[in-house]
Amino acid sequence: MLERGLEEKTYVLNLGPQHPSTHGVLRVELEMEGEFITKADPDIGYGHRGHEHMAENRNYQQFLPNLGRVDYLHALAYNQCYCMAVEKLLGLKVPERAEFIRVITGEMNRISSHLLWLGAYLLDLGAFTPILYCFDDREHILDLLDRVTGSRLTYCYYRFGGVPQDIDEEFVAGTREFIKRLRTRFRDYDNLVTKNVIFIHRTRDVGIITQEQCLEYGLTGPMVRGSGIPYDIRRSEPYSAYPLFDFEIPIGSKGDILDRYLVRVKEMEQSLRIIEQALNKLPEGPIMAEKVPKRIKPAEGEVYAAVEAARGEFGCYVVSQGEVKPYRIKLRVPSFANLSILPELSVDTLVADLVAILGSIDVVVPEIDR
Amino acid sequence: MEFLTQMLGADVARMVVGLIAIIALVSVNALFLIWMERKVAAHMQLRPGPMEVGWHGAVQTVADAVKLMGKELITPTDVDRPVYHLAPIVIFLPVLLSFLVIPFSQTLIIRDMNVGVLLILAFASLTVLAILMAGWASNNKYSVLGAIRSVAQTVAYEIPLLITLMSPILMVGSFSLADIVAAQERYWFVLTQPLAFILYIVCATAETNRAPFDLPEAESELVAGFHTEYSGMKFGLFFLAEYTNMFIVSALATIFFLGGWRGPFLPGIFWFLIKVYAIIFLLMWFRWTFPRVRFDQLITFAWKILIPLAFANLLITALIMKLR
Amino acid sequence: MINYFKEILVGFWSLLAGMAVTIRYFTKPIVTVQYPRQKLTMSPRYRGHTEFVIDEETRTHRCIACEMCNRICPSQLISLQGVKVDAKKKLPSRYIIAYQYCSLCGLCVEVCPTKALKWSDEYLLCGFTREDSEIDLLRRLQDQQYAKGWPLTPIPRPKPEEPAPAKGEEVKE
Amino acid sequence: MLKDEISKALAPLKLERVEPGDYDKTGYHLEVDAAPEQMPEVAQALKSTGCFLDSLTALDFPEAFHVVYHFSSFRELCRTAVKAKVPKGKAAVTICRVYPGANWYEREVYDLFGLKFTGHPDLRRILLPFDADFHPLRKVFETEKADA
Repeated sequence: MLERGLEEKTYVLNLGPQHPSTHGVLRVELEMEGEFITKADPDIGYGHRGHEHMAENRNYQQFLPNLGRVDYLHALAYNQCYCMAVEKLLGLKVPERAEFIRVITGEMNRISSHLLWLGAYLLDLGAFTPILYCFDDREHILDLLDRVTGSRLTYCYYRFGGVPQDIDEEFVAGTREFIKRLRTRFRDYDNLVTKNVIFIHRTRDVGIITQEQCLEYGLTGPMVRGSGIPYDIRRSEPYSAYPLFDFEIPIGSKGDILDRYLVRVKEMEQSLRIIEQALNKLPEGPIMAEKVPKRIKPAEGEVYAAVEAARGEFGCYVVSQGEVKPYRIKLRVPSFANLSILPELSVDTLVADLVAILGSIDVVVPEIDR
Repeated sequence: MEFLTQMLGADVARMVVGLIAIIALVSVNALFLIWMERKVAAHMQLRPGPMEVGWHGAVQTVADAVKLMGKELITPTDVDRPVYHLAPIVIFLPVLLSFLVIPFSQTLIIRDMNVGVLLILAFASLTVLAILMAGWASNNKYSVLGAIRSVAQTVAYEIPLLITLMSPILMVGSFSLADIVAAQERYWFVLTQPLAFILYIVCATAETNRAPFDLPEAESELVAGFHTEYSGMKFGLFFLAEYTNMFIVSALATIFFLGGWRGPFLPGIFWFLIKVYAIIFLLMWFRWTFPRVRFDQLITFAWKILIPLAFANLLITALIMKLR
Repeated sequence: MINYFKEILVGFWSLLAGMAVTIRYFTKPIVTVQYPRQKLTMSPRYRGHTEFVIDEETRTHRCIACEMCNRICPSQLISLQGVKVDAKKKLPSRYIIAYQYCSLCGLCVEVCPTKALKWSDEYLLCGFTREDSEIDLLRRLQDQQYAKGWPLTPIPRPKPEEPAPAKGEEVKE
Repeated sequence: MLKDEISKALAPLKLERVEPGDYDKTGYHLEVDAAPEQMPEVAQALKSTGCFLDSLTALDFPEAFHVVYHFSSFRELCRTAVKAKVPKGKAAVTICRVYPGANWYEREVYDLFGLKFTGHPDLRRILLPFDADFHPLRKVFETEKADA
């Protein structure tokens, strides 16, 4: 290898599939000149489990647990999107309390996802300690969600027409306490990470995504918001109970990694605001729609529903032929589109920058592979 | 002892006993430092660290060392065999020799040389040779990248390191470490040379390849850098050398800026070790707080900030010395 | 020139601020749990494997072997056999879940018409073979009844080819 | 309204069908049917109105593949679904000159359905191994056969 490398100008470096910072089994084939990258080619599919094919062979309810395994970090948003799609097909109206519960738990899940991202991203940049603090906070969210949903990671909680189990007083009290706690912890994150001169130098002006590129590649989520486009499905295509809450869409200016980082951190604060408002306004009432058929058999038709997941737009495209099994379910996952810009972003950067850029995209590889 | 003295002469006997003592110190020190690093990291991260083997996991590193020794030494195919096998030894020897001139207390010094500082710095530069050997011979792209980074880094950081140390040397007028400690009778040099102290700590962190300057082994980019392909005790030697290196740079900091073995009540050796471990704690504290800098930023930092500041510091020191 | 020094000073200060955070946490008590030594209390809805609800009145399970759970299970991991004990009543003679395939979705618990299933709060589950994770709910029920000193629910046999083992033997694993 | 803008931009292409969708039922504001050869122009027209490619997938019907393109916009909520019917044995036309992001989507459709895209610069398998000899989302594909 080395002998040949001496004659040629460039060499090939395999980043992954087993590499500390590819976050799962992602392989990026790099063509390098010294420490500079001339070409990057992500190779995905190591974790392909055929979720879409599974969907065609199961009935509608049986596909529910799969959604928690597509993006295990923000599983509840995926649950919600699929439920929304099928509810649209069936014409079900979800009671308000159930929508509130969905918003509260979904936003908690979003915070936990962002917290994990923050920690893991700092790990990519070489800081070990923040991830443990993030996990400490995240653990509180998991404990709270455990009380409601029964599981800690691959949630399968929402059902067609509502949620199966109600939240209790203890959960509400615990969540309020958690909101208070996390707000004080943000100060520590600020001091430890956001203001850190090394962190700023590592992230500023690196991996800039222009608005034009956002459009061309169909990026969504914090990727576009970091570039200054205030696109958030919670606001632009209001679903569930989101129109009832007051929250801001944080945007960046330059579109570099630092902007994306700041967008995510501010998003956590906004999520806390949403949860707080939802807890204050939490209505009484049923948690399940009245006429949910025991046997889900939607009429012929197709539907596309989208939610704002932690990584961007998650869309669920369900085609029904009037049978108990869906004809086709396409999962539009945000990481897939977000990762597809990596080859363009990584040209003429250092390996260290590539790791930083890859981390800032916040990919969840099982979601890409499906 | 006496037998040895008669046979070899006092000087050589002193060297032999000293060397044995050094090897013992190096192993015990590394075992302790690894345990300390784990504990410091753990408590900063709100977890207990090793707790199972011995009191608070104190013997955990011994268990790990036994495991490392028991492991098979895998030699990957297509490595440059002689160089590959030699590298762990080359990295370990200079580290060992540096101890010869370190004054642990007023009397506890194996050989007081009038060029002690230069000796240590010269040996310290040898480490980079070993790293380059390891990286190149491993026939692994990650290792080569790590090695190349290491060379550039050491070249960039030895200059400010030396210039920084010149200021206290200028004040003392001697390269002998014992003399430098002796000169700090009234006050520690950290009081008169605070900038030099800070610069030295920064350079020392880079010199020992510790975070935030641990680019040769940046695990999020280069997996394990230059020692990716090493296993068993060969890896163990790299590890040992890293922690011993930490001890040496901290010992230098202690000697130059914190008054060496000087201190009230306790015998000199205790004060010396307390100060050394305090500096090591500082280095560990850095590692578990900061993200890693990027390679080009590292070099820029050395040439644009450290070297000018070190020069400025040296000039001002020289000026004051001249005026006094 | 001023900017140069200002940048250095601001950067230096930010590093000190970061160090202040870590040293503060250094002195704080630890938050982790020493895994096998400390036991956790699971939340009431914790999803372990499924088990039978023991009815306080009848002191036995409520399963009527309707196979609703079997049909809805996404992974088809429930092997359930019912046997008619009289003209109307059907009881399970075999209810084994292959827990290694379970995705903890909770559909079987929700679909059950008699609310015969619930989650156990067992979380220390590990084994050396695949068979270790196959859980026989009827036996588990008997174990629980035995622990409480209640009469054991006999496991009906569809058509016994061999004489059914005595009750005492069934409890012992 | 973006919906009208898009309709206007699509008008010169003389597409099979351009009509508003029933948003409450399907989640679309605009439903478009186009011939596969027209897709690059359709994509160009949509891009000129500021839409981005949301998702691209195919449906396997007995007589033809329906390639379904979902477009959306950052500016205003307007989901457009474009369908192109590609008869079995024919190939679709790539739009990745217009939207580079379509590159991976088209590779995915090729991978899972075996539907080729003419003009695609790099039509390789993306999720499955490169040496796989099946296309799992075709309706004729049977899981058991692949396992064996």
